[in-house]
Amino acid sequence: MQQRVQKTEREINRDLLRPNLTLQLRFFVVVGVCATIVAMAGGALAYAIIKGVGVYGVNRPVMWGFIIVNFVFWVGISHAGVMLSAILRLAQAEWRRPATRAAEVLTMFALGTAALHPVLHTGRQWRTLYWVFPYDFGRGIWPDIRSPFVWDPSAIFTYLSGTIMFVFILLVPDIAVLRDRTTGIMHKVYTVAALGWRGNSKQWQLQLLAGILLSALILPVFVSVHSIVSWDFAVAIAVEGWHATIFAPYFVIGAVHSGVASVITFLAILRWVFRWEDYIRPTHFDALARLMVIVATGWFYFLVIDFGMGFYTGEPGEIAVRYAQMGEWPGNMLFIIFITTGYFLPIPLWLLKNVRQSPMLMFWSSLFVNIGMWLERYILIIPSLERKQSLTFTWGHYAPSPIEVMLVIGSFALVTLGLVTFCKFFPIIPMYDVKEGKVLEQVIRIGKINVPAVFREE
Amino acid sequence: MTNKSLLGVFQEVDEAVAAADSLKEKGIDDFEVLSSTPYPEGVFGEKPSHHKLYVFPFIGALLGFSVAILITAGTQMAYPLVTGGKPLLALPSMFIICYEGTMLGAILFTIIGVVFESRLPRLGKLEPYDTKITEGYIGIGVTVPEDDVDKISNLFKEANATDVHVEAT
Amino acid sequence: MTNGHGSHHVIEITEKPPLEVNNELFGWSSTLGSKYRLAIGITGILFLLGIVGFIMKVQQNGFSDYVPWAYLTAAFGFVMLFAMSAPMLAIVPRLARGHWGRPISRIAELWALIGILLLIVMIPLLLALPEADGRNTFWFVDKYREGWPPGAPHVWLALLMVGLVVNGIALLWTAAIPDFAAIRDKSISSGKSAKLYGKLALGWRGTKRQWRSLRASHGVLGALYFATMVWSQTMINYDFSQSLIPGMRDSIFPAWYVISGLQSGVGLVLVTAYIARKFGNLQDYIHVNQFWSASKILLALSLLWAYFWWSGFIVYWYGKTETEKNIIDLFWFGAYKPMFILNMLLNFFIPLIFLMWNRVRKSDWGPAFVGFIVILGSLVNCIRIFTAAFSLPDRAIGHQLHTVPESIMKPDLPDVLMVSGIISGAILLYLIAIRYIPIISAWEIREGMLYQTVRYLHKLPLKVIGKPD
Amino acid sequence: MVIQERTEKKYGMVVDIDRCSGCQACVVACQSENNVRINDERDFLQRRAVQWIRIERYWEGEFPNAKARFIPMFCQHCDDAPCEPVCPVYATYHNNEGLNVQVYNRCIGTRFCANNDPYNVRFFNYWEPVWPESLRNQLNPDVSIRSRGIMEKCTFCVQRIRRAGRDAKKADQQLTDGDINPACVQACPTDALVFGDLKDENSKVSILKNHERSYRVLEHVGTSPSVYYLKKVDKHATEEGHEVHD
Repeated sequence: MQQRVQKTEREINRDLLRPNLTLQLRFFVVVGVCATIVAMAGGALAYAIIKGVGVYGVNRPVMWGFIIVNFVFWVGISHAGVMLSAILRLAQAEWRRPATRAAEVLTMFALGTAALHPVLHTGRQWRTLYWVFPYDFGRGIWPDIRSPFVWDPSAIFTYLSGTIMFVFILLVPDIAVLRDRTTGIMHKVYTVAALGWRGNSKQWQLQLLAGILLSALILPVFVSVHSIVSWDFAVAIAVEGWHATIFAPYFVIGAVHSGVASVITFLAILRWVFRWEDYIRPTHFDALARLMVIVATGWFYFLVIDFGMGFYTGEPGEIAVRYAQMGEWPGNMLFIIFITTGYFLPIPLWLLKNVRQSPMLMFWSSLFVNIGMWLERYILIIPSLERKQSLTFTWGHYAPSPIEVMLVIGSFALVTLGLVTFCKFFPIIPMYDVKEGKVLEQVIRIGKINVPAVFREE
Repeated sequence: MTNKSLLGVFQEVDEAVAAADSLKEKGIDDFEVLSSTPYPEGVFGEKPSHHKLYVFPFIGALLGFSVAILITAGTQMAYPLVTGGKPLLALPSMFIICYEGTMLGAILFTIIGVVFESRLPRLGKLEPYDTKITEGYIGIGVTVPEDDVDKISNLFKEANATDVHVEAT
Repeated sequence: MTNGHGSHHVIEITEKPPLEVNNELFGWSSTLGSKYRLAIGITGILFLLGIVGFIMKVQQNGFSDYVPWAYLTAAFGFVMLFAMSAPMLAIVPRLARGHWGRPISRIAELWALIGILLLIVMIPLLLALPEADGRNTFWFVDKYREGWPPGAPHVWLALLMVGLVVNGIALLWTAAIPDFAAIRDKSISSGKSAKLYGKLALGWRGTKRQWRSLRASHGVLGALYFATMVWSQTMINYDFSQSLIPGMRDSIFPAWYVISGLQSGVGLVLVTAYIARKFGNLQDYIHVNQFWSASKILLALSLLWAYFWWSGFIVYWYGKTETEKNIIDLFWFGAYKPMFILNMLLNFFIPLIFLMWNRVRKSDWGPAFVGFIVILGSLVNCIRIFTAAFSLPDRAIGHQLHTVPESIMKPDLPDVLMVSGIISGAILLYLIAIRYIPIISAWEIREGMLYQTVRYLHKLPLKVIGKPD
Repeated sequence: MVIQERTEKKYGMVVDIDRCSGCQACVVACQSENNVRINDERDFLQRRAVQWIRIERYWEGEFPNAKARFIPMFCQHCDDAPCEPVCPVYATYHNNEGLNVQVYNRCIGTRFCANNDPYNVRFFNYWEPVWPESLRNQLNPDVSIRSRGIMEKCTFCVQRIRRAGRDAKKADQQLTDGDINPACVQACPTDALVFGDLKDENSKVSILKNHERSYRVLEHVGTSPSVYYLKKVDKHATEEGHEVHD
């Protein structure tokens, strides 16, 4: 790790708590803008509820549209957090330190937003409660646990609550720092939130242990969540393009692909907005980009197998689906954009060291990846429905309605709103993690050069 | 005779370590170290602390699994309806939900375990405590009989503590 | 404290004068005693018996029909799985810049040599393998264009394998060049071998530029090898298993197969490292740390193995088409049920139950034992999927699988001989190789010693690891 | 447990393609019998028209000797219906008469069943249905009107099955083959549609379903439908357009 910066804990506190302790106009501007967009989306939703889901673009046979695509997209984004913070924590990667909490928080809000989508999408949004919870003993209406749509809520609920608790427990020591720096009402709030943390060595030991243990526990959940989302499609025997056994790992690794990319975007924004050049350093982007190259290539392998299998069978139905995805308008255009932005543009770029180390370029390339991945979900879900089975009489096509587009935009605004608010009230970079990194920093002198080194527990 | 708890606050880690050493020479080896950075255990030569955190996830997993079994089996038996020629008590589906239940239980109880084992939440006063600790100072706390107080606080002073707090326990 | 498991244990790192390292490691093969010769003898005999078995097989039933060659295919797949996947443990740590891989990198790379044996074994299999046209193959023969690509699958499969083997040997060789040079320069190496090693070392002098190009070649060859390995395992799975089953459309099957390969590859390296450490007295070089780090990967792969199987199964269970029901019977819950349960135990439950515990992971016996179990598992695996695929009664090209065999395919004597022959042939080749190529790459150890030391953090001794950019 | 719940009856239908002239009488009959919403131009343009039974028309051959092929398509009431298990709230399930039934009150409109239905015979109410004043009195009192946001589909005119059962009980005599006729069967001028209980061997459907021309649509999907089709008798018929699954 080059360009290390020596800082005292006092300085670290000062830098990382600036957004929390000082009040800036731009915060209110951003919140205002996002809130307005969310409100507009809310209006669109209200209209959909009053008029009926006819206002969406969905039809027969394309019964699922933009909202489900967006749902899958956000669930995918939510897979960044645990991927980074858990796997890197278990792998004792030093460069994880500034990135972990950003990733977890992104998970929290992305997943929360994603969880709304299925409800918006249903025909009778006001009756969805007994879909999830087996509470109706009176009429004996139970969820049918054979349906992937019941597996979904169970997985998402587990993952969401797990992530929230994970974030909170790792936040306690930093809240204690805030507690000691604030006065008045916020002081009271933080005092409660800090649970009376004092920071004796046993508490610290348990704190670190909790990080490891929860990482190990959340990883299997994180894999299961997107697998189950993929089974919403894969078990559907009637849709040729969906019924593929590869879907679960393919979706998961695709989710990691888009998720880590979004974390890169997020970190780049943080670095630029809060002037945290000393904390989010080029070396971090470099490491993330290396990770991305591997993840993306693995994802590409699955993509090839999935599409290859379609041609492998040679069934007319399959071929028709693939043709709709890659051959004919608009599929071909979307597919080209998707494959370029999702893989062939960013990956070669990330093989170049000076691209990896430039936050600006990383910001844009990671943005491209997510454009590509959004389109990927569209290409996987919609054309398969348009060419559903070999009864060609009912083949159709789909175009989104303004309402759906508004809801999609609203979901982005909602996530942004959540992130901004979190950054306002809590340190988005885990301070004690950074401080620990400083404590463990060492240097090994070989001949005339100093090699950066770390204390490593084994 | 009542006990009092002291907290010496040190700016440098080495000072704190020195203070800890001289405490040990005095034969006092159960002192607590307060810091705002997780130092690897044993840096101050403090006693290794023990905990039962590993028990919690297993209890949680067990509970979560049993609850999930109850819900999945219960909802299917309470109102037996055949769907798609799938068996009542469709095991693969039940497995998936039980898996999630198990993991949820394990995570939940791990959190509870962490909070419980580190004796949180501490609702009363934090003292002996010093807000300087979250600025990177190291605090060394001991609980001693009333008449040793001066001796220990001198000891801290010699190790050039910036502050020594004395609190009634 | 990062791993949260008590900080009070011995910190093992290699600290020797570089010259001593060289002497010990390059002289190591001459210290191999009677046990080594015994092993050579046994594996040699078994290998010869294997050849005998092969000849018997050819006598009984030639290459006209592919069914009799099921067990040879299984053995081939098995050896290819573990041997060709093993170098992963040399590649991954290098790419991830982990020092822990240094002592076992050569152990892992040496297994790539087995590719030579595999190429020979592949010839009869390709002779027996039916033409691609008329059935589904991933080569798209005759489906969209007449007779394109020509010679599929045989020619392309062979090319893929040759590419893989060449790549693997190139990886091994480039990584060993500095050691060859050192051996060349050692006065003790008598004239002849000095000439040989001189040739192998390509006049290596250790200039800055040479080292840089060496690093670069590690990166490129490593990545390339990994990609080729994954893809050729995939294609082997398609051409020898999936494409022989009418109507089978299981896209995760090859991916799952690759995973079980990586799994047994890691297991193999762990076992080899354990034997080298215990019987070759290499405790000073191969530490528990190596087993600890590799066992984490093994655990992860075992979990993935089960997960991949499950995500295939759930889709089939839900889909309920005739083919899907039949394939569930064919591979998992029909005649092959006992074998499948055995698989689940060997490849998933036992690794999980053992490697869950850090105390086991932090030992040398634990990971090695699990590694051995996993290798056994992948043998059962290969026999299961290949014999099942070969034993289908209806060869009819169709879109559906209508009937599955009632019983598993029993091996006859030649089969047994061939299976044991190939496996022991692989071991034999390895044993001969370590006679001439140092089993631990001395230069990587020497480099590693620069970056690893022990220091005190106030009162606590800890290992310090240098991370060069 | 599953088995014994299914042993009472198994209603099914046989469609003789050779007799079907594509006259759409069944469509109209179904429309008026089951209070199916009026499909105006907008519904068709939006691909949201609701037709519990539809006549699919496929062209075969090239002009001038092009042939129109008709196949009436409606819910096949499959034994292993893919649409049933994906519903999260048991809004559709298989009853003990072999019917694939839809429970309107439970349905929350996830539309998963429609996606997982290979025949595209499940219809979603995107809008609140409206009837012109003049048609209000034409609505069938035996059939509930489906509000927006829920799925609906062919029920084999379950209201008629129930009524026939009640009448038979009143007159205490056994239901005989031909007592029950869904609207489409009743309306078919060429008797292309035959309805009955597949469980009793002597019923018309049971005899016809074993006819040599008999086949089931998309059988390879593994749904095992209760509706059997009889191939067209046509020496010029080509295999084109028909998928060959063995």
